[in-house]
Amino acid sequence: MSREEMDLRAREQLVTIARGWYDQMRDGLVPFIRLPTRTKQNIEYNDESEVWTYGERESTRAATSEKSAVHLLKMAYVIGFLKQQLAEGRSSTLRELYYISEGWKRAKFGAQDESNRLIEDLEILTDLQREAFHLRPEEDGAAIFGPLKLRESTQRGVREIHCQEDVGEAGYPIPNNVDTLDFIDHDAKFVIAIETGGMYARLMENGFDEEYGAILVNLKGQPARSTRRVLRRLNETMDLPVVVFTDGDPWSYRIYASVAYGSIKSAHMSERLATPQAQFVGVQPSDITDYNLPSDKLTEQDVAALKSELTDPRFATDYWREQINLQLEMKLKSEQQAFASRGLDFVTKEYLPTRLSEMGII
Amino acid sequence: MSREEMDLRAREQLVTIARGWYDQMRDGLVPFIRLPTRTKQNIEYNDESEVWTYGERESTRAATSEKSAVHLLKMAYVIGFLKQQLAEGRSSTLRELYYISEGWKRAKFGAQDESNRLIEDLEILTDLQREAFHLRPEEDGAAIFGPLKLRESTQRGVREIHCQEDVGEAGYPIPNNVDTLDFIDHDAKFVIAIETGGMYARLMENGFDEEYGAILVNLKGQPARSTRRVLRRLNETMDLPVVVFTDGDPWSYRIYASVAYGSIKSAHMSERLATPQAQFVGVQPSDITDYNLPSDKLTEQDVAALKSELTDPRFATDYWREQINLQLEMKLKSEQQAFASRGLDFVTKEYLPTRLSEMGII
Amino acid sequence: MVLAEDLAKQQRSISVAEFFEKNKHLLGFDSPTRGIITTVKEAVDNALDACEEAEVLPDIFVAIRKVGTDVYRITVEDNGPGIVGKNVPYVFGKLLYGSRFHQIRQSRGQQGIGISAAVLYAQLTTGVPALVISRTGANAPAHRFELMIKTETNEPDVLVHEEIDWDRTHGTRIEIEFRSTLAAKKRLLEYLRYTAVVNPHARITADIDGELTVFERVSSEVPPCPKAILPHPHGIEFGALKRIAAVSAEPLDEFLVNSFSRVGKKTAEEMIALANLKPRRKVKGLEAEELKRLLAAMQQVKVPAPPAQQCLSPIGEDLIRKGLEKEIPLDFIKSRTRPSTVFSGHSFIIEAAIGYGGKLPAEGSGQILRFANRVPLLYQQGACAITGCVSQVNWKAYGLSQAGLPAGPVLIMVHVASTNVPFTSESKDAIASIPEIEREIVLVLQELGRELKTYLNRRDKKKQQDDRARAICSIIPEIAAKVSDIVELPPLDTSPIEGKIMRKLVAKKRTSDGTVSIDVHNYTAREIAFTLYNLSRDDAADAEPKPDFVDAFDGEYNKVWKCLLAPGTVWQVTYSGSGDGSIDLRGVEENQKVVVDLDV
Amino acid sequence: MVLAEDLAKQQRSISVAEFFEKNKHLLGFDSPTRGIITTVKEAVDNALDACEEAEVLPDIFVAIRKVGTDVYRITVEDNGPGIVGKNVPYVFGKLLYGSRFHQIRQSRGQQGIGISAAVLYAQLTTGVPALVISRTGANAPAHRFELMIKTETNEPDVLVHEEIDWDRTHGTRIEIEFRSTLAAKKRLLEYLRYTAVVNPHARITADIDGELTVFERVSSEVPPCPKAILPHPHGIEFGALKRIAAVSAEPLDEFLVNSFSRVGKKTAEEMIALANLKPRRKVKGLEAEELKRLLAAMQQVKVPAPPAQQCLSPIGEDLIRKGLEKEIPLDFIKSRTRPSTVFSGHSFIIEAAIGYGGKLPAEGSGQILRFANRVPLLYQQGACAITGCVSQVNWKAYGLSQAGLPAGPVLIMVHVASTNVPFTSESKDAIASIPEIEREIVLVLQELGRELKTYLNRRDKKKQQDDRARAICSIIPEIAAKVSDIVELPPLDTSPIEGKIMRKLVAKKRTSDGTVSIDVHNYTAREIAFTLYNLSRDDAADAEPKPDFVDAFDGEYNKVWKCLLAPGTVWQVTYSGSGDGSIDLRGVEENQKVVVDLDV
Repeated sequence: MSREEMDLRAREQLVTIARGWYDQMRDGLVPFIRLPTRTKQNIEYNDESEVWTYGERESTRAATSEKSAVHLLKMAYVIGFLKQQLAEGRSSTLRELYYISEGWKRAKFGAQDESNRLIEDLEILTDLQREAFHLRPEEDGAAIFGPLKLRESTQRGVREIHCQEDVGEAGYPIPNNVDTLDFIDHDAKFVIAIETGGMYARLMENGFDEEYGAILVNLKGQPARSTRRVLRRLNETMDLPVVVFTDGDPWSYRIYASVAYGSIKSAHMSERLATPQAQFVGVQPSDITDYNLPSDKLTEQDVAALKSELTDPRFATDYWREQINLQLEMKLKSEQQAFASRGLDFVTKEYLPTRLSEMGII
Repeated sequence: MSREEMDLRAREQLVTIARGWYDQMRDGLVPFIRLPTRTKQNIEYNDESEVWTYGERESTRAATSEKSAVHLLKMAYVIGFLKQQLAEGRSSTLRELYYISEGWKRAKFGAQDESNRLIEDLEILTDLQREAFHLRPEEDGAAIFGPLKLRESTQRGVREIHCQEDVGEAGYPIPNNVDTLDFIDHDAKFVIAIETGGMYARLMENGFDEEYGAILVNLKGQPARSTRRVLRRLNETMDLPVVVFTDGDPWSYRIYASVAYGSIKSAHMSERLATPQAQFVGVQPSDITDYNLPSDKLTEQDVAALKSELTDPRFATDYWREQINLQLEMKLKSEQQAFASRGLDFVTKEYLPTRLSEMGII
Repeated sequence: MVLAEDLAKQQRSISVAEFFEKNKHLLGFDSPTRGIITTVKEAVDNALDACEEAEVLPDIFVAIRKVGTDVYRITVEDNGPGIVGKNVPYVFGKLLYGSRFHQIRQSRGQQGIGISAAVLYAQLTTGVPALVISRTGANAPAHRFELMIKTETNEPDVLVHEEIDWDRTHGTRIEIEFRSTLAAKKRLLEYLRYTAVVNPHARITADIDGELTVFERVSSEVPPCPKAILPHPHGIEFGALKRIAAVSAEPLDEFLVNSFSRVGKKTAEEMIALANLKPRRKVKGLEAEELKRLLAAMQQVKVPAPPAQQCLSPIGEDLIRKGLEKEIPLDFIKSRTRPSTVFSGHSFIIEAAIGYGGKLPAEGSGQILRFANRVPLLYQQGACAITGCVSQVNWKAYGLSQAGLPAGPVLIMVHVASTNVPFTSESKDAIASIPEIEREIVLVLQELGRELKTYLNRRDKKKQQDDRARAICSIIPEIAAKVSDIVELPPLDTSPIEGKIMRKLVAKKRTSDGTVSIDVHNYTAREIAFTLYNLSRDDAADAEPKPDFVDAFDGEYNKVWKCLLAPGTVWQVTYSGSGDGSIDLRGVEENQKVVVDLDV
Repeated sequence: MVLAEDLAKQQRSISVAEFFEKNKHLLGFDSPTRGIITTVKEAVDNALDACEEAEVLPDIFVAIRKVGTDVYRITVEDNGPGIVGKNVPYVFGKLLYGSRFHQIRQSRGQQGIGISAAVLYAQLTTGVPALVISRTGANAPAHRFELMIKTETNEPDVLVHEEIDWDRTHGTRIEIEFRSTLAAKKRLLEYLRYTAVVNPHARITADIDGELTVFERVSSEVPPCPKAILPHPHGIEFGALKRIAAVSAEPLDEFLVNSFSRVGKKTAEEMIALANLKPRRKVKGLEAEELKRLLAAMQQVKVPAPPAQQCLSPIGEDLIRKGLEKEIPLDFIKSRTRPSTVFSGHSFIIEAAIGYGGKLPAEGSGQILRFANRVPLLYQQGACAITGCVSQVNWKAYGLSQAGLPAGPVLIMVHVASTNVPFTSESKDAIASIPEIEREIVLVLQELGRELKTYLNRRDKKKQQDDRARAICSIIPEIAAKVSDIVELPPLDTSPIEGKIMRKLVAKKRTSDGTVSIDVHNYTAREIAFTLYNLSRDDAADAEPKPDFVDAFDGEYNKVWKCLLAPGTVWQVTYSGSGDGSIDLRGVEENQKVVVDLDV
């Protein structure tokens, strides 16, 4: 689909919502919307797409109280604004949208959380990503380094970039809107997504990408949607296996889960954002003892997060139950850079080769 | 200086510290080091370099208590490790260094704060940046977009990159070690460093860089050292004026101050990192009322931070005193994206052109 | 070892007056500041008790005047029945002398200590004798005494006794002078204000160093004076039973009926049978073992509770409300008087009230007013069982926030009326933790909590209805406007929605471009007559239709239209103006109308 | 209005016994649980007081035995002087009867209420009379009484009085039976333990329902019995002065000297002159105005404080320490007895102690032990002035953390000894807020705080010296090794640094590759003789030089070398071994030596 076609479709979808309300009111009905309930209890595994998406539970929001009515009013204003932005070929950030509402009187947002959430509702209602409405996130994109050649259609024209040869040491930064990206060619065997910049630099310095044909993706913590979208597309369209390498603590497992299964907050986008085939490399709780890694005690918050993961459908596998229970017993966590205690080369010469060949990746 | 020469110099400087201790001990003295006191009270304006650097106050750390002795022991171990790393042409992150100390028995670090601080001490003692020791920060570099051509000597060879033509919409990401960068050419009139990614994207989308010959630098919050070094070098070697555009709150003024005057934590590096000629664009407290911007109430922490800035030598000018006192009176703060409340083009068509021509930049 | 003999020589009896002189803090005379409040309290308590016994409406005058450095003269005068001349010295000059100690009934004072203690404190600090004037009726002369207490013997010491003329036909006046300060003036006024709250039939006039304050009565009905009752069989302890048995000449069956409350012939027979005793045995002759059996039987047999309505004098729900409302403006108030019940054989009744809103502070802990036998308790709030109970109730369940005590604009008043109020100390500041009493307090507070919850819910429901009306009548039209614009279709009329949902008479005022229009839709199924009031700065000279009536004052115009509107139809008026002010529909029931001002 | 006559008929005197029977909670009999502790406390207090007066070492036996459902018999027996037969009924069967009320001196009991109240409580709940046996000496028979109290008159009721044989030559035994529970057994034992702490000369044996606990005495010295003194001129109130003046036959000058403490001829003259009175006037004849002038003069003239050493009996710093140490293991303890001072004419002395470390819990609030006239206070800690003072002191300044009360492993004991301890209520649980007393308590706590701070500092300084020694002797050699390696120069000998800095005898033990070596450097300027002890699992058979002495036990070897070491020289021993165990240098002053174990 061309950029123009995409914009047209987004515009149509938005107007359809408004048209629904128009019809409701014309028929003497109080206008309303229906949305899936967005809680952990209402996400389900979709066998077909192999990702977790919202289940059947829905809630209805009708304009029968001042609060709900104002919510619909705000949505109407947002739809009006987005329709115009699409028509003019402009875009804006979520934060700008929040400030733009300043002039909307009663439809003005009270806080950015509210406008962000409303945009998510629109994504669900239209089955489109917010990028399709020309809304940019503030979130920082991640970086790619490796034997991959891609094409980015920018506002200033089309750029072809090779992610080893045409970039500096910081790699190729993933733009906010990845619908403008096309992968042209690659010479890789797999993609390794890495939680920290330090480990990303270690792999680059040690020439891990060249030695094993790896595309390195620096997640920079919890990955932005654009990064997750890139990972999925590398997996789907380039047929490359994706592995995820994080710290060994509950928060990092959530990074993996959001790459592989999608997040609860954006379960409506899971089919676009999640990479079900993504595999977890480590740090595994068992690695902490196996490799005698320097570790820290779990905090109370850590323990609570692990316990919450035990009830999270995305971690309902034997592997994760075993690892999480093991960690709860040990009461320890380790970071990925803790491998440095065994020498700077250990992670690239020993740990990753062993682990990746166990996993059948190399 | 070539990379090899730089490494040699770093190694010599490090060994000189160790040699000092050797001589002290050989002469029957308890080994010690002398360092400037690193507090707000001990930073001074250097008329010559026009930046704030540490003053005369020094403190001596002698190995007469277990704590101090262990500190020197750790420093000796770090020097030994860095000497070897330089010899082998390797590098590592600060976090890795922390984990490497795992095997150093009594010289093992208790927390990463401690090793970070020790590296800063070594920077002061050697008058070199930690990048010279081949130490990488975890910090994320910022991004550049604009009419600038540069050369980066990477591990994989030399890359020449034009920051408009050869990069995607996310721009050129600044690497951790900017000593490997050379600026080749530019077609710019000034550099504008921007606090938030949203505003950076706004300027790019609105073609501000092309219209006004601006190099856009996305600071991504408090700027990393590498970003500050790039700004200084753009100012110094390319002779480009630098302006800083942030939110209108005390924390953002500190971003400006660290670009223009250096930070208290790294005052020893001010002469390399600070850009004394950098000017503050806004959001100025007076802009909040002048442009009737959407604003938030100052929190208690905000007020305390503003009051602390009134006693900070880096803000001891009439301009800042006036603006800060004004803000304390108004009790309000605004973000740079708040200009969106006046339309998406307002900032590039009205605010910046007016403000920059007032400042004599355009 | 002859030491015991030496020691024996020193052993002697101690007079009560000596005891309390040395332990004056036990009676609330621990500081000069506090002494003044304690004295006023004791005198006013006595005055109220006396008036109650005489069934007169109390008219009490309290004066405090500085008479020297740190020396104050305290005067309390009442219009009670007076005290007969020969008893005056004992009432004021002997501790542990009184009429109410042995009576089982509610009264303020009881021990016969309070006012004599004030006299004792006066003679200790200034040496000035107490002045007492009392007159028992128009036909009797007034007696004037100057008196003190002989501490060693706890006997009165009358310095002057004379008959004098007095302008009161009956009543008592006491003047006491002691070392004190007026630092607690605010607290003193508080004491008097709260005394007025729980004695709504009393007028209290206070002249504090020249400053006059009057607490007027809100009821002209004298509360019935509680009458003494016999002890209850469930509340007697072994020692007491043994004592009254020893002085009885009666046989067992008569003894039980005549010596106890609520014991009739059948009940007595049941008790005697259960104790396995003979009914006609003289109780005097019973062995200790037999008495113990009798006591056990007395406590086992079911007996109705003591006749509390006779021995207790609760304030009553109505008067509590009036008393509180007079002194404290409130949005909501409920009061409750619980049925009487018993602890250790003492009857008691808990009364309580809860107030909300008004001028009570919106933040911080609620206010707690504690009373015992119609006397306010001012000190030691933290140590009092009432406070404990208030904290114990889960106020969150009743819509209040809570941090120990309930928080917000709430006032809680608790009154414990009993034949024997269990204080934690003789200074009568706090009520001791008695499970039976605590249970009753918690129950009454929970009852009031539910009432408060109902009120708060109703308030919230009203808010909710308003909320719905705003959504339907004001916001949906805006949504419709925006949506029509987006879908590029003709504007929508949302009045069918209004009608369907509201089914009421809906008045809407809206102003645009200098034109004010007021629509009234009749969405009900019947014809409705209404009057529309529109108060604003607009004179509406060009109104169409013209108002039926216009009233102008202070630059404002009150415009009135009367109309009869058929079901399903609309009435409208428009005029030029700014659209400020307000609209109101009259003549229509509250739940039949919705008024929405779209200009707000 | 004839009502006053009716009322007058009901007015009558109330007996003290009736008053306290009705108000038993005032005396600490508010619950069956508490009654048992109150009774034991009153009886033990009396026993200790009596022994003190008789100057015998107290040997007190306390027994509590269950005799029926909820009924306990409490027995307390002492070896005191006994009570003469004719006084026994009054001491135990009449409230407000005693020898100590009118005396100005420190004693535990004072009011003559406590034990009689227990008898009253017993007869009220069980009707069982109290049993008292008392004997005043070997030549006197023992008297045995069964007695009760006539409540209406507060007079004893003797049911049985007989002379019996008793194995004690002198002493008193009381048995009381009442309804109670043993729920507070722990508290009871606490009471007895703390009683033992502040009465280190007493032995207390407790048999609580068959379980025996003995608190042994730590001192065999009977504390001197406090002697009664005359009132102090600064502490008398007007009422009291008037009273004693009224019964005096003396002229003013003699009256002042003979009726007051610390008033001599010259002082009396000064007072009389200041009051502008004639010295030889009979005081009996003085007018109230004149007496007031006299009182003002008495309070204006400087007079030494009352002779507290005579009327008070502080425990003493030494015995407080011993008493506490016996019951509670501590690392540090300091005690202080303040000079005596005065409030409202009553002498008092504050004693206090602070303890630190030992087995005190490291977390949470410190422990507070409160005492008044050698009696532990168990209830109402929060309401007590002592607690208030402890919270008021800024403990952070003395190195403790604090959240209201000081926190950490700290114990604070405060003893208030006075001729008149001001309790907040007659149940004697808490001391009232008297500014003079609070000031003294704060002062003594600050004094002890400074002592604690000195201790903590010293402990810290010792730590600092050890710290320095480790830095010099252990870490600098490591730095030297690493640095030599970096700069690629020959290894450094750091012993010159050691010598220069330490200037002491330095012993170092170091083990590598199975060889243990111990060096002793004499860095001082003179020859030193020392003995080196090395205790470890190594037998050191191949030691060079051989030990002068080896002692083997339980698989450990204590090896001893003696040596004389010239200044600036080194002595070394090596042997094969694992290097565990410890080394020590003896025969050298603490500040002249440093011992470093590099294997730790």
